[in-house]
Amino acid sequence: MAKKKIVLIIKSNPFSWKAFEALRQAVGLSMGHDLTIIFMKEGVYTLTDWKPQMIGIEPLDKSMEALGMTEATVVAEEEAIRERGIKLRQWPIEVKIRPKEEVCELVENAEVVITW
Amino acid sequence: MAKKKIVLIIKSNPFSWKAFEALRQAVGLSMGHDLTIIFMKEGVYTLTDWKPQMIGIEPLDKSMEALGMTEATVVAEEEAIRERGIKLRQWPIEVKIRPKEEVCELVENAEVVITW
Amino acid sequence: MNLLIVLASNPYSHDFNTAVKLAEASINRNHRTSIFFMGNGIYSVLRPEVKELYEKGAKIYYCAHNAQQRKIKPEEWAESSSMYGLSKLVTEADKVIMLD
Amino acid sequence: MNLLIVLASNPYSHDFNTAVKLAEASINRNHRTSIFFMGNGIYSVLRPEVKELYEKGAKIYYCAHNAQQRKIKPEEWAESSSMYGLSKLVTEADKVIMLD
Amino acid sequence: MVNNLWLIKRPADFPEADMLQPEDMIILIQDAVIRVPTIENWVACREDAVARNIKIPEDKMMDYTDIIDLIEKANKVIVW
Amino acid sequence: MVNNLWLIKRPADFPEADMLQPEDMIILIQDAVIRVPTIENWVACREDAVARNIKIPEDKMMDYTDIIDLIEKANKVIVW
Repeated sequence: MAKKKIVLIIKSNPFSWKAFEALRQAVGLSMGHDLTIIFMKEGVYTLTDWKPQMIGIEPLDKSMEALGMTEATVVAEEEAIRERGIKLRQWPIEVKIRPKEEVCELVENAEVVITW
Repeated sequence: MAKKKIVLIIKSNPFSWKAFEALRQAVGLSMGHDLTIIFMKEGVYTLTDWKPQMIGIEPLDKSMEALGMTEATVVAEEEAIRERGIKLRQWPIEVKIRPKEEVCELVENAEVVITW
Repeated sequence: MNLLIVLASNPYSHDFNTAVKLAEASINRNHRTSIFFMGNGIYSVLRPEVKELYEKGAKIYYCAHNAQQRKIKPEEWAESSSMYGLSKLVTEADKVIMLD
Repeated sequence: MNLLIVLASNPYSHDFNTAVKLAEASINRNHRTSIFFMGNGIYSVLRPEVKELYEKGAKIYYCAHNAQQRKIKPEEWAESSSMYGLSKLVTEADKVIMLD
Repeated sequence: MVNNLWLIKRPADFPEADMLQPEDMIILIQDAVIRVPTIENWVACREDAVARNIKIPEDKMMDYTDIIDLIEKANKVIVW
Repeated sequence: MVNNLWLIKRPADFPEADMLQPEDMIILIQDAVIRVPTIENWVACREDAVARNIKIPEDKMMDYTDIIDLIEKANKVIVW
Protein backbone atom coordinates (compact mmCIF):
# COMPACT_ATOMS: atom_id res chain seq x y z
CA MET A 1 0.00 0.00 0.00
CA ALA A 2 0.97 3.58 -0.53
CA LYS A 3 3.07 5.84 1.65
CA LYS A 4 1.14 8.40 3.65
CA LYS A 5 1.86 12.02 4.37
CA ILE A 6 2.11 12.00 8.16
CA VAL A 7 2.54 14.98 10.46
CA LEU A 8 3.60 14.18 14.03
CA ILE A 9 3.15 17.15 16.38
CA ILE A 10 4.98 17.48 19.69
CA LYS A 11 3.21 20.31 21.50
CA SER A 12 3.10 19.47 25.18
CA ASN A 13 4.84 18.11 28.22
CA PRO A 14 8.44 19.04 27.62
CA PHE A 15 11.13 17.18 29.58
CA SER A 16 9.15 14.01 29.95
CA TRP A 17 9.05 10.43 28.74
CA LYS A 18 6.43 11.58 26.23
CA ALA A 19 9.10 13.26 24.11
CA PHE A 20 11.11 10.05 24.16
CA GLU A 21 8.16 7.86 23.16
CA ALA A 22 7.03 10.34 20.49
CA LEU A 23 10.44 10.28 18.81
CA ARG A 24 10.69 6.52 19.04
CA GLN A 25 7.32 6.39 17.31
CA ALA A 26 8.56 8.90 14.74
CA VAL A 27 11.48 6.64 13.83
CA GLY A 28 9.05 3.79 13.24
CA LEU A 29 6.70 5.93 11.14
CA SER A 30 9.57 7.32 9.06
CA MET A 31 9.98 3.79 7.72
CA GLY A 32 7.30 3.59 5.08
CA HIS A 33 5.85 7.09 5.24
CA ASP A 34 6.51 10.67 4.27
CA LEU A 35 6.96 12.05 7.79
CA THR A 36 7.19 15.60 9.13
CA ILE A 37 7.77 16.14 12.86
CA ILE A 38 6.56 19.52 14.11
CA PHE A 39 7.59 21.02 17.43
CA MET A 40 5.23 23.74 18.61
CA LYS A 41 3.92 25.38 21.81
CA GLU A 42 5.72 23.99 24.90
CA GLY A 43 7.03 21.21 22.67
CA VAL A 44 9.84 23.42 21.35
CA TYR A 45 11.65 22.98 24.68
CA THR A 46 12.33 19.41 23.52
CA LEU A 47 14.89 20.83 21.06
CA THR A 48 16.88 22.83 23.62
CA ASP A 49 20.05 21.55 25.28
CA TRP A 50 18.34 19.75 28.15
CA LYS A 51 19.62 16.71 30.06
CA PRO A 52 16.99 13.95 30.15
CA GLN A 53 19.21 11.57 32.13
CA MET A 54 19.44 14.01 35.04
CA ILE A 55 15.71 13.53 35.62
CA GLY A 56 15.61 9.81 34.91
CA ILE A 57 14.62 9.93 31.24
CA GLU A 58 16.45 8.20 28.38
CA PRO A 59 18.23 10.63 26.04
CA LEU A 60 16.68 11.51 22.68
CA ASP A 61 19.93 11.41 20.70
CA LYS A 62 19.58 7.86 19.40
CA SER A 63 16.13 8.59 17.95
CA MET A 64 17.28 11.90 16.49
CA GLU A 65 20.28 10.18 14.90
CA ALA A 66 18.05 7.48 13.46
CA LEU A 67 15.72 10.16 12.06
CA GLY A 68 18.77 11.85 10.51
CA MET A 69 19.29 8.77 8.39
CA THR A 70 15.72 8.84 7.06
CA GLU A 71 13.80 11.19 4.77
CA ALA A 72 11.91 12.66 7.72
CA THR A 73 11.67 16.45 8.07
CA VAL A 74 11.92 18.19 11.43
CA VAL A 75 10.17 21.57 11.80
CA ALA A 76 10.03 23.94 14.78
CA GLU A 77 7.52 26.78 14.98
CA GLU A 78 9.29 30.12 14.85
CA GLU A 79 6.76 31.97 17.03
CA ALA A 80 6.86 29.30 19.76
CA ILE A 81 10.66 29.60 19.98
CA ARG A 82 10.61 33.41 19.95
CA GLU A 83 7.88 33.73 22.60
CA ARG A 84 9.87 31.52 24.98
CA GLY A 85 13.22 33.17 24.22
CA ILE A 86 14.97 29.82 23.93
CA LYS A 87 17.97 28.56 21.96
CA LEU A 88 17.91 25.21 20.16
CA ARG A 89 20.91 22.91 20.34
CA GLN A 90 22.56 21.15 17.40
CA TRP A 91 20.84 17.86 16.59
CA PRO A 92 21.96 15.02 14.28
CA ILE A 93 19.15 16.11 11.95
CA GLU A 94 18.44 19.56 10.50
CA VAL A 95 15.72 21.47 12.36
CA LYS A 96 13.84 23.83 10.04
CA ILE A 97 12.43 26.94 11.74
CA ARG A 98 9.14 27.84 10.07
CA PRO A 99 6.46 30.46 10.76
CA LYS A 100 3.10 29.42 12.17
CA GLU A 101 1.49 29.95 8.79
CA GLU A 102 3.60 27.23 7.17
CA VAL A 103 3.03 24.91 10.12
CA CYS A 104 -0.73 25.27 9.61
CA GLU A 105 -0.32 24.42 5.94
CA LEU A 106 1.66 21.28 6.77
CA VAL A 107 -1.12 20.15 9.12
CA GLU A 108 -3.80 20.92 6.55
CA ASN A 109 -2.01 18.95 3.83
CA ALA A 110 -1.29 15.87 5.94
CA GLU A 111 -3.23 12.63 5.52
CA VAL A 112 -2.60 11.52 9.09
CA VAL A 113 -1.92 13.81 12.07
CA ILE A 114 -0.51 12.43 15.31
CA THR A 115 -0.29 14.76 18.31
CA TRP A 116 1.77 14.40 21.48
CA MET B 1 1.29 7.72 69.42
CA ALA B 2 -0.83 10.80 69.24
CA LYS B 3 -3.49 11.68 66.72
CA LYS B 4 -2.48 14.27 64.16
CA LYS B 5 -4.39 17.20 62.73
CA ILE B 6 -4.47 16.30 59.03
CA VAL B 7 -5.82 18.41 56.18
CA LEU B 8 -6.42 16.57 52.90
CA ILE B 9 -6.93 18.96 49.96
CA ILE B 10 -8.63 17.94 46.72
CA LYS B 11 -7.89 20.77 44.31
CA SER B 12 -7.36 19.31 40.87
CA ASN B 13 -8.43 16.82 38.26
CA PRO B 14 -12.15 16.54 38.81
CA PHE B 15 -13.94 13.49 37.36
CA SER B 16 -10.99 11.17 37.58
CA TRP B 17 -9.68 8.19 39.49
CA LYS B 18 -7.71 10.67 41.60
CA ALA B 19 -10.87 11.75 43.44
CA PHE B 20 -11.65 8.10 44.13
CA GLU B 21 -8.16 7.33 45.45
CA ALA B 22 -8.05 10.53 47.51
CA LEU B 23 -11.31 9.66 49.28
CA ARG B 24 -10.22 6.07 49.84
CA GLN B 25 -7.07 7.47 51.44
CA ALA B 26 -9.20 9.89 53.48
CA VAL B 27 -11.20 6.99 54.95
CA GLY B 28 -7.94 5.34 56.02
CA LEU B 29 -6.56 8.53 57.55
CA SER B 30 -9.83 9.27 59.41
CA MET B 31 -9.05 6.16 61.47
CA GLY B 32 -6.55 7.46 63.98
CA HIS B 33 -6.38 11.13 63.04
CA ASP B 34 -8.28 14.37 63.28
CA LEU B 35 -9.05 14.75 59.55
CA THR B 36 -10.45 17.65 57.52
CA ILE B 37 -11.04 17.16 53.79
CA ILE B 38 -11.04 20.41 51.82
CA PHE B 39 -12.40 20.74 48.30
CA MET B 40 -11.08 23.82 46.51
CA LYS B 41 -10.30 25.10 42.98
CA GLU B 42 -11.39 22.56 40.32
CA GLY B 43 -11.73 20.03 43.13
CA VAL B 44 -15.20 21.35 44.06
CA TYR B 45 -16.61 19.62 40.96
CA THR B 46 -16.05 16.37 42.87
CA LEU B 47 -19.03 17.28 45.07
CA THR B 48 -21.50 17.91 42.21
CA ASP B 49 -23.96 15.30 40.99
CA TRP B 50 -21.63 13.65 38.48
CA LYS B 51 -21.71 10.03 37.30
CA PRO B 52 -18.29 8.39 37.68
CA GLN B 53 -19.45 5.04 36.31
CA MET B 54 -20.41 6.59 32.97
CA ILE B 55 -16.73 7.30 32.37
CA GLY B 56 -15.38 4.09 33.82
CA ILE B 57 -14.63 5.29 37.35
CA GLU B 58 -15.87 3.68 40.57
CA PRO B 59 -18.47 5.77 42.43
CA LEU B 60 -17.43 7.79 45.48
CA ASP B 61 -20.51 7.00 47.56
CA LYS B 62 -18.99 4.16 49.54
CA SER B 63 -16.07 6.30 50.69
CA MET B 64 -18.35 9.25 51.48
CA GLU B 65 -20.62 6.95 53.50
CA ALA B 66 -17.66 5.55 55.40
CA LEU B 67 -16.46 9.10 56.11
CA GLY B 68 -19.96 9.95 57.38
CA MET B 69 -19.46 7.36 60.13
CA THR B 70 -16.19 8.93 61.28
CA GLU B 71 -15.28 12.21 62.97
CA ALA B 72 -13.90 13.62 59.69
CA THR B 73 -14.99 17.09 58.57
CA VAL B 74 -15.70 17.91 54.91
CA VAL B 75 -15.23 21.51 53.79
CA ALA B 76 -15.79 23.12 50.37
CA GLU B 77 -14.42 26.54 49.52
CA GLU B 78 -17.24 29.03 49.03
CA GLU B 79 -15.44 31.14 46.42
CA ALA B 80 -14.50 28.10 44.30
CA ILE B 81 -18.15 27.02 44.17
CA ARG B 82 -19.43 30.52 43.40
CA GLU B 83 -16.89 31.21 40.65
CA ARG B 84 -17.90 28.01 38.86
CA GLY B 85 -21.65 28.52 39.39
CA ILE B 86 -22.13 24.89 40.41
CA LYS B 87 -24.57 23.11 42.70
CA LEU B 88 -23.43 20.43 45.16
CA ARG B 89 -25.44 17.25 45.57
CA GLN B 90 -26.49 15.68 48.87
CA TRP B 91 -23.76 13.44 50.27
CA PRO B 92 -23.91 10.94 53.16
CA ILE B 93 -21.73 13.39 55.10
CA GLU B 94 -22.32 17.08 55.79
CA VAL B 95 -20.36 19.40 53.48
CA LYS B 96 -19.51 22.69 55.19
CA ILE B 97 -19.20 25.67 52.84
CA ARG B 98 -16.49 27.97 54.17
CA PRO B 99 -14.86 31.17 52.84
CA LYS B 100 -11.29 31.08 51.56
CA GLU B 101 -10.09 32.83 54.70
CA GLU B 102 -11.18 29.94 56.92
CA VAL B 103 -9.74 27.41 54.48
CA CYS B 104 -6.35 29.13 54.76
CA GLU B 105 -6.57 28.96 58.54
CA LEU B 106 -7.30 25.25 58.46
CA VAL B 107 -4.22 24.69 56.28
CA GLU B 108 -2.07 26.84 58.53
CA ASN B 109 -3.17 25.00 61.68
CA ALA B 110 -2.70 21.47 60.26
CA GLU B 111 0.22 19.28 61.28
CA VAL B 112 0.14 17.29 58.03
CA VAL B 113 -1.17 18.54 54.66
CA ILE B 114 -1.90 16.13 51.86
CA THR B 115 -2.80 17.56 48.45
CA TRP B 116 -4.48 15.87 45.49
CA MET C 1 -13.63 1.84 7.52
CA ASN C 2 -10.44 0.58 9.08
CA LEU C 3 -9.95 2.45 12.38
CA LEU C 4 -6.68 2.48 14.30
CA ILE C 5 -6.55 3.82 17.86
CA VAL C 6 -3.09 4.31 19.37
CA LEU C 7 -3.07 4.54 23.17
CA ALA C 8 0.07 5.87 24.88
CA SER C 9 -1.71 7.46 27.85
CA ASN C 10 -1.42 6.89 31.56
CA PRO C 11 -3.35 4.00 33.09
CA TYR C 12 -6.77 4.83 34.58
CA SER C 13 -6.96 7.99 32.49
CA HIS C 14 -9.73 9.67 30.53
CA ASP C 15 -8.00 8.53 27.34
CA PHE C 16 -8.50 4.90 28.30
CA ASN C 17 -12.25 5.47 28.66
CA THR C 18 -12.37 7.37 25.37
CA ALA C 19 -10.44 4.61 23.57
CA VAL C 20 -12.72 1.86 24.90
CA LYS C 21 -15.96 3.71 24.09
CA LEU C 22 -14.84 4.70 20.59
CA ALA C 23 -13.66 1.15 19.87
CA GLU C 24 -16.99 -0.29 21.05
CA ALA C 25 -18.97 2.08 18.84
CA SER C 26 -16.68 1.34 15.90
CA ILE C 27 -17.12 -2.43 16.31
CA ASN C 28 -20.89 -1.97 16.55
CA ARG C 29 -20.80 -0.20 13.17
CA ASN C 30 -18.88 -3.18 11.79
CA HIS C 31 -15.71 -1.22 11.19
CA ARG C 32 -12.38 -3.02 11.32
CA THR C 33 -11.04 -1.77 14.65
CA SER C 34 -7.51 -2.01 16.05
CA ILE C 35 -5.94 -0.65 19.22
CA PHE C 36 -2.18 -0.29 19.57
CA PHE C 37 -0.80 0.05 23.13
CA MET C 38 2.56 1.76 23.65
CA GLY C 39 4.48 3.84 26.21
CA ASN C 40 2.54 4.22 29.46
CA GLY C 41 -0.47 2.92 27.55
CA ILE C 42 1.00 -0.58 27.83
CA TYR C 43 -0.33 -0.93 31.39
CA SER C 44 -3.91 -0.66 30.12
CA VAL C 45 -3.58 -3.82 28.03
CA LEU C 46 -4.11 -5.71 31.32
CA ARG C 47 -7.60 -4.25 31.87
CA PRO C 48 -10.64 -6.49 31.42
CA GLU C 49 -12.33 -3.95 29.12
CA VAL C 50 -9.59 -4.61 26.55
CA LYS C 51 -10.13 -8.34 26.62
CA GLU C 52 -13.85 -7.70 26.04
CA LEU C 53 -13.05 -5.57 23.00
CA TYR C 54 -10.87 -8.37 21.67
CA GLU C 55 -13.71 -10.84 22.14
CA LYS C 56 -16.05 -8.50 20.25
CA GLY C 57 -13.65 -8.46 17.31
CA ALA C 58 -11.07 -5.73 17.91
CA LYS C 59 -7.44 -6.44 17.08
CA ILE C 60 -5.12 -5.71 19.99
CA TYR C 61 -1.43 -4.90 19.41
CA TYR C 62 1.25 -3.73 21.79
CA CYS C 63 4.83 -2.53 21.65
CA ALA C 64 6.94 -5.43 22.95
CA HIS C 65 9.78 -3.08 23.87
CA ASN C 66 7.56 -1.01 26.18
CA ALA C 67 6.02 -4.14 27.71
CA GLN C 68 9.43 -5.59 28.55
CA GLN C 69 10.73 -2.28 29.91
CA ARG C 70 7.66 -1.90 32.14
CA LYS C 71 7.60 -5.60 33.15
CA ILE C 72 4.09 -6.11 31.79
CA LYS C 73 3.08 -9.49 30.35
CA PRO C 74 0.02 -9.14 28.09
CA GLU C 75 -2.16 -12.22 27.56
CA GLU C 76 -1.69 -14.28 24.40
CA TRP C 77 -4.69 -12.80 22.54
CA ALA C 78 -2.77 -9.51 22.36
CA GLU C 79 -0.32 -9.37 19.45
CA SER C 80 3.30 -8.44 20.12
CA SER C 81 4.43 -5.67 17.77
CA SER C 82 6.88 -2.79 17.38
CA MET C 83 7.10 0.80 16.12
CA TYR C 84 7.73 -0.66 12.67
CA GLY C 85 4.59 -2.75 13.08
CA LEU C 86 2.70 0.41 14.00
CA SER C 87 3.94 2.03 10.81
CA LYS C 88 2.40 -0.79 8.77
CA LEU C 89 -0.89 -0.52 10.68
CA VAL C 90 -0.99 3.20 9.84
CA THR C 91 -0.56 2.31 6.17
CA GLU C 92 -3.64 0.09 6.28
CA ALA C 93 -5.77 2.40 8.43
CA ASP C 94 -8.37 4.79 7.01
CA LYS C 95 -8.37 6.87 10.20
CA VAL C 96 -5.83 7.10 13.00
CA ILE C 97 -6.73 8.38 16.49
CA MET C 98 -3.72 9.09 18.66
CA LEU C 99 -4.35 9.25 22.41
CA ASP C 100 -1.52 10.16 24.80
CA MET D 1 13.76 12.60 61.16
CA ASN D 2 11.28 10.02 60.01
CA LEU D 3 10.30 10.86 56.42
CA LEU D 4 7.30 9.36 54.65
CA ILE D 5 6.84 9.81 50.90
CA VAL D 6 3.48 8.75 49.45
CA LEU D 7 3.53 8.17 45.69
CA ALA D 8 0.19 7.95 43.87
CA SER D 9 1.41 9.40 40.56
CA ASN D 10 1.47 8.01 37.07
CA PRO D 11 4.33 5.71 36.11
CA TYR D 12 7.32 7.34 34.35
CA SER D 13 6.33 10.75 35.72
CA HIS D 14 8.28 13.66 37.19
CA ASP D 15 6.92 12.68 40.61
CA PHE D 16 8.68 9.33 40.40
CA ASN D 17 12.01 11.06 39.79
CA THR D 18 11.35 13.53 42.62
CA ALA D 19 10.43 10.70 45.02
CA VAL D 20 13.57 8.70 44.18
CA LYS D 21 15.93 11.68 44.48
CA LEU D 22 14.41 12.92 47.75
CA ALA D 23 14.50 9.41 49.23
CA GLU D 24 18.16 9.01 48.24
CA ALA D 25 19.13 12.31 49.84
CA SER D 26 17.12 11.45 52.95
CA ILE D 27 18.86 8.07 53.32
CA ASN D 28 22.24 9.74 52.85
CA ARG D 29 21.42 12.02 55.77
CA ASN D 30 20.61 8.92 57.85
CA HIS D 31 16.92 9.75 58.13
CA ARG D 32 14.42 6.91 58.49
CA THR D 33 12.87 6.90 55.03
CA SER D 34 9.70 5.17 53.85
CA ILE D 35 7.85 5.22 50.53
CA PHE D 36 4.23 4.17 50.25
CA PHE D 37 2.95 3.27 46.76
CA MET D 38 -0.77 3.56 46.01
CA GLY D 39 -3.19 4.29 43.16
CA ASN D 40 -1.39 4.64 39.83
CA GLY D 41 1.82 4.88 41.84
CA ILE D 42 1.65 1.13 42.36
CA TYR D 43 3.15 0.52 38.90
CA SER D 44 6.37 2.26 39.95
CA VAL D 45 7.08 -0.32 42.65
CA LEU D 46 8.35 -2.53 39.80
CA ARG D 47 11.14 -0.10 38.84
CA PRO D 48 14.75 -1.03 39.64
CA GLU D 49 15.37 2.37 41.29
CA VAL D 50 12.94 1.36 44.04
CA LYS D 51 14.75 -1.89 44.72
CA GLU D 52 17.98 0.09 45.03
CA LEU D 53 16.36 2.40 47.58
CA TYR D 54 15.24 -0.65 49.54
CA GLU D 55 18.78 -2.01 49.48
CA LYS D 56 20.09 1.31 50.77
CA GLY D 57 17.72 1.14 53.72
CA ALA D 58 14.38 2.61 52.66
CA LYS D 59 11.21 0.87 53.77
CA ILE D 60 8.87 0.15 50.85
CA TYR D 61 5.12 -0.26 51.39
CA TYR D 62 2.28 -0.61 48.91
CA CYS D 63 -1.51 -0.71 48.95
CA ALA D 64 -2.42 -4.37 48.38
CA HIS D 65 -5.87 -3.41 47.08
CA ASN D 66 -4.41 -1.21 44.31
CA ALA D 67 -1.83 -3.87 43.40
CA GLN D 68 -4.48 -6.55 43.01
CA GLN D 69 -6.81 -4.26 41.04
CA ARG D 70 -3.98 -3.30 38.67
CA LYS D 71 -2.60 -6.87 38.44
CA ILE D 72 0.82 -5.83 39.74
CA LYS D 73 2.88 -8.29 41.80
CA PRO D 74 5.54 -6.44 43.83
CA GLU D 75 8.63 -8.40 44.91
CA GLU D 76 8.79 -9.79 48.44
CA TRP D 77 11.02 -7.01 49.84
CA ALA D 78 8.07 -4.61 49.41
CA GLU D 79 5.62 -4.75 52.31
CA SER D 80 1.92 -5.28 51.60
CA SER D 81 -0.18 -2.66 53.38
CA SER D 82 -3.48 -0.77 53.23
CA MET D 83 -4.97 2.68 53.75
CA TYR D 84 -5.19 1.84 57.43
CA GLY D 85 -1.49 0.94 57.37
CA LEU D 86 -0.79 4.29 55.74
CA SER D 87 -2.65 6.02 58.57
CA LYS D 88 -0.30 4.38 61.09
CA LEU D 89 2.77 5.36 59.06
CA VAL D 90 1.55 8.97 59.09
CA THR D 91 1.31 8.78 62.88
CA GLU D 92 4.97 7.78 63.11
CA ALA D 93 6.26 10.20 60.45
CA ASP D 94 7.81 13.58 61.25
CA LYS D 95 7.21 14.81 57.69
CA VAL D 96 4.85 13.56 54.99
CA ILE D 97 5.38 14.33 51.29
CA MET D 98 2.39 13.50 49.12
CA LEU D 99 3.06 13.09 45.39
CA ASP D 100 0.18 12.43 42.98
CA MET E 1 -18.73 16.84 4.45
CA VAL E 2 -16.22 17.35 7.27
CA ASN E 3 -12.65 18.28 6.51
CA ASN E 4 -10.65 17.88 9.73
CA LEU E 5 -12.35 16.51 12.81
CA TRP E 6 -10.76 17.85 16.00
CA LEU E 7 -11.17 15.96 19.25
CA ILE E 8 -10.53 18.47 22.04
CA LYS E 9 -9.65 16.98 25.41
CA ARG E 10 -8.92 19.88 27.78
CA PRO E 11 -11.13 22.86 28.73
CA ALA E 12 -10.50 25.87 26.49
CA ASP E 13 -7.42 24.27 24.89
CA PHE E 14 -8.30 24.85 21.24
CA PRO E 15 -6.05 24.80 18.18
CA GLU E 16 -5.30 28.36 17.11
CA ALA E 17 -7.71 29.96 14.69
CA ASP E 18 -5.20 29.72 11.80
CA MET E 19 -5.28 25.95 12.06
CA LEU E 20 -9.03 25.61 11.71
CA GLN E 21 -10.41 25.39 8.19
CA PRO E 22 -13.99 26.49 7.36
CA GLU E 23 -15.19 22.89 6.95
CA ASP E 24 -13.52 21.65 10.13
CA MET E 25 -15.51 20.42 13.09
CA ILE E 26 -14.76 20.31 16.79
CA ILE E 27 -15.89 17.60 19.21
CA LEU E 28 -15.44 18.33 22.89
CA ILE E 29 -14.55 15.17 24.80
CA GLN E 30 -13.39 14.42 28.35
CA ASP E 31 -12.89 17.53 30.54
CA ALA E 32 -13.22 19.83 27.50
CA VAL E 33 -17.01 19.62 27.95
CA ILE E 34 -16.72 21.77 31.09
CA ARG E 35 -16.27 25.00 29.16
CA VAL E 36 -18.42 25.57 26.10
CA PRO E 37 -16.66 27.46 23.27
CA THR E 38 -17.81 30.71 21.69
CA ILE E 39 -17.17 29.43 18.16
CA GLU E 40 -19.94 27.83 16.11
CA ASN E 41 -19.02 24.46 14.65
CA TRP E 42 -18.75 22.30 17.77
CA VAL E 43 -20.52 19.40 19.42
CA ALA E 44 -19.86 17.56 22.68
CA CYS E 45 -19.56 13.89 23.55
CA ARG E 46 -22.85 13.14 25.31
CA GLU E 47 -21.46 10.64 27.84
CA ASP E 48 -18.58 12.91 28.82
CA ALA E 49 -20.99 15.83 29.37
CA VAL E 50 -23.70 13.87 31.22
CA ALA E 51 -21.12 12.10 33.41
CA ARG E 52 -19.83 15.52 34.50
CA ASN E 53 -23.35 16.91 35.02
CA ILE E 54 -22.68 19.65 32.47
CA LYS E 55 -25.75 21.09 30.76
CA ILE E 56 -25.32 21.27 27.00
CA PRO E 57 -28.08 21.93 24.43
CA GLU E 58 -29.54 18.65 23.16
CA ASP E 59 -28.70 19.45 19.52
CA LYS E 60 -25.05 19.90 20.48
CA MET E 61 -24.64 16.41 21.98
CA MET E 62 -23.38 13.34 20.18
CA ASP E 63 -23.30 9.67 21.10
CA TYR E 64 -20.16 7.63 20.47
CA THR E 65 -21.89 6.07 17.46
CA ASP E 66 -22.52 9.53 15.97
CA ILE E 67 -18.88 10.37 16.63
CA ILE E 68 -17.70 7.21 14.87
CA ASP E 69 -19.93 8.11 11.88
CA LEU E 70 -18.33 11.57 11.78
CA ILE E 71 -14.87 10.04 12.02
CA GLU E 72 -15.69 7.83 9.06
CA LYS E 73 -16.84 10.80 6.97
CA ALA E 74 -14.08 13.21 7.95
CA ASN E 75 -10.96 13.74 5.93
CA LYS E 76 -8.81 13.08 8.99
CA VAL E 77 -8.98 13.13 12.79
CA ILE E 78 -6.77 15.34 14.97
CA VAL E 79 -6.73 14.83 18.73
CA TRP E 80 -5.75 18.06 20.50
CA MET F 1 13.25 28.70 60.85
CA VAL F 2 10.84 27.74 58.09
CA ASN F 3 7.14 27.52 58.77
CA ASN F 4 5.51 25.78 55.80
CA LEU F 5 7.70 24.48 52.98
CA TRP F 6 5.86 24.51 49.67
CA LEU F 7 7.02 22.23 46.85
CA ILE F 8 5.65 23.75 43.64
CA LYS F 9 5.47 21.37 40.66
CA ARG F 10 3.87 23.28 37.79
CA PRO F 11 4.93 26.57 36.15
CA ALA F 12 3.21 29.57 37.75
CA ASP F 13 0.83 27.39 39.77
CA PHE F 14 1.32 28.97 43.19
CA PRO F 15 -0.88 28.80 46.27
CA GLU F 16 -2.86 32.02 46.62
CA ALA F 17 -1.23 34.80 48.58
CA ASP F 18 -3.63 34.32 51.53
CA MET F 19 -2.23 30.84 52.04
CA LEU F 20 1.40 31.90 52.33
CA GLN F 21 2.65 32.90 55.77
CA PRO F 22 5.58 35.32 56.21
CA GLU F 23 7.94 32.51 57.31
CA ASP F 24 6.91 30.13 54.52
CA MET F 25 9.32 29.09 51.81
CA ILE F 26 8.79 27.97 48.23
CA ILE F 27 10.88 25.38 46.39
CA LEU F 28 10.34 25.13 42.64
CA ILE F 29 10.67 21.54 41.48
CA GLN F 30 9.96 19.70 38.20
CA ASP F 31 8.50 21.93 35.44
CA ALA F 32 7.89 24.78 37.91
CA VAL F 33 11.54 25.81 37.38
CA ILE F 34 10.64 27.03 33.88
CA ARG F 35 9.01 30.24 35.11
CA VAL F 36 10.74 32.12 37.90
CA PRO F 37 8.33 33.84 40.34
CA THR F 38 8.23 37.55 41.19
CA ILE F 39 7.95 36.88 44.92
CA GLU F 40 11.04 36.79 47.15
CA ASN F 41 11.28 33.68 49.30
CA TRP F 42 11.86 30.98 46.70
CA VAL F 43 14.60 28.58 45.63
CA ALA F 44 14.74 26.00 42.85
CA CYS F 45 15.76 22.35 42.77
CA ARG F 46 19.17 22.43 41.07
CA GLU F 47 18.82 19.13 39.17
CA ASP F 48 15.37 20.03 37.86
CA ALA F 49 16.65 23.41 36.63
CA VAL F 50 19.92 22.18 35.12
CA ALA F 51 18.20 19.21 33.45
CA ARG F 52 15.85 21.66 31.72
CA ASN F 53 18.68 24.05 30.80
CA ILE F 54 17.00 26.87 32.74
CA LYS F 55 19.33 29.60 33.99
CA ILE F 56 18.74 30.40 37.64
CA PRO F 57 21.02 32.47 39.92
CA GLU F 58 23.46 30.23 41.79
CA ASP F 59 22.25 31.43 45.21
CA LYS F 60 18.70 30.40 44.31
CA MET F 61 19.58 26.75 43.58
CA MET F 62 19.38 23.87 46.03
CA ASP F 63 20.63 20.29 45.91
CA TYR F 64 18.40 17.48 47.06
CA THR F 65 20.43 17.26 50.27
CA ASP F 66 19.76 20.96 50.98
CA ILE F 67 16.08 20.33 50.30
CA ILE F 68 16.02 17.40 52.73
CA ASP F 69 17.67 19.60 55.37
CA LEU F 70 14.99 22.24 54.82
CA ILE F 71 12.26 19.60 55.02
CA GLU F 72 13.70 18.47 58.34
CA LYS F 73 13.67 22.00 59.73
CA ALA F 74 10.28 23.08 58.35
CA ASN F 75 7.10 22.91 60.34
CA LYS F 76 5.42 20.92 57.57
CA VAL F 77 5.70 20.24 53.84
CA ILE F 78 2.94 21.03 51.34
CA VAL F 79 3.22 19.77 47.77
CA TRP F 80 1.26 22.03 45.42
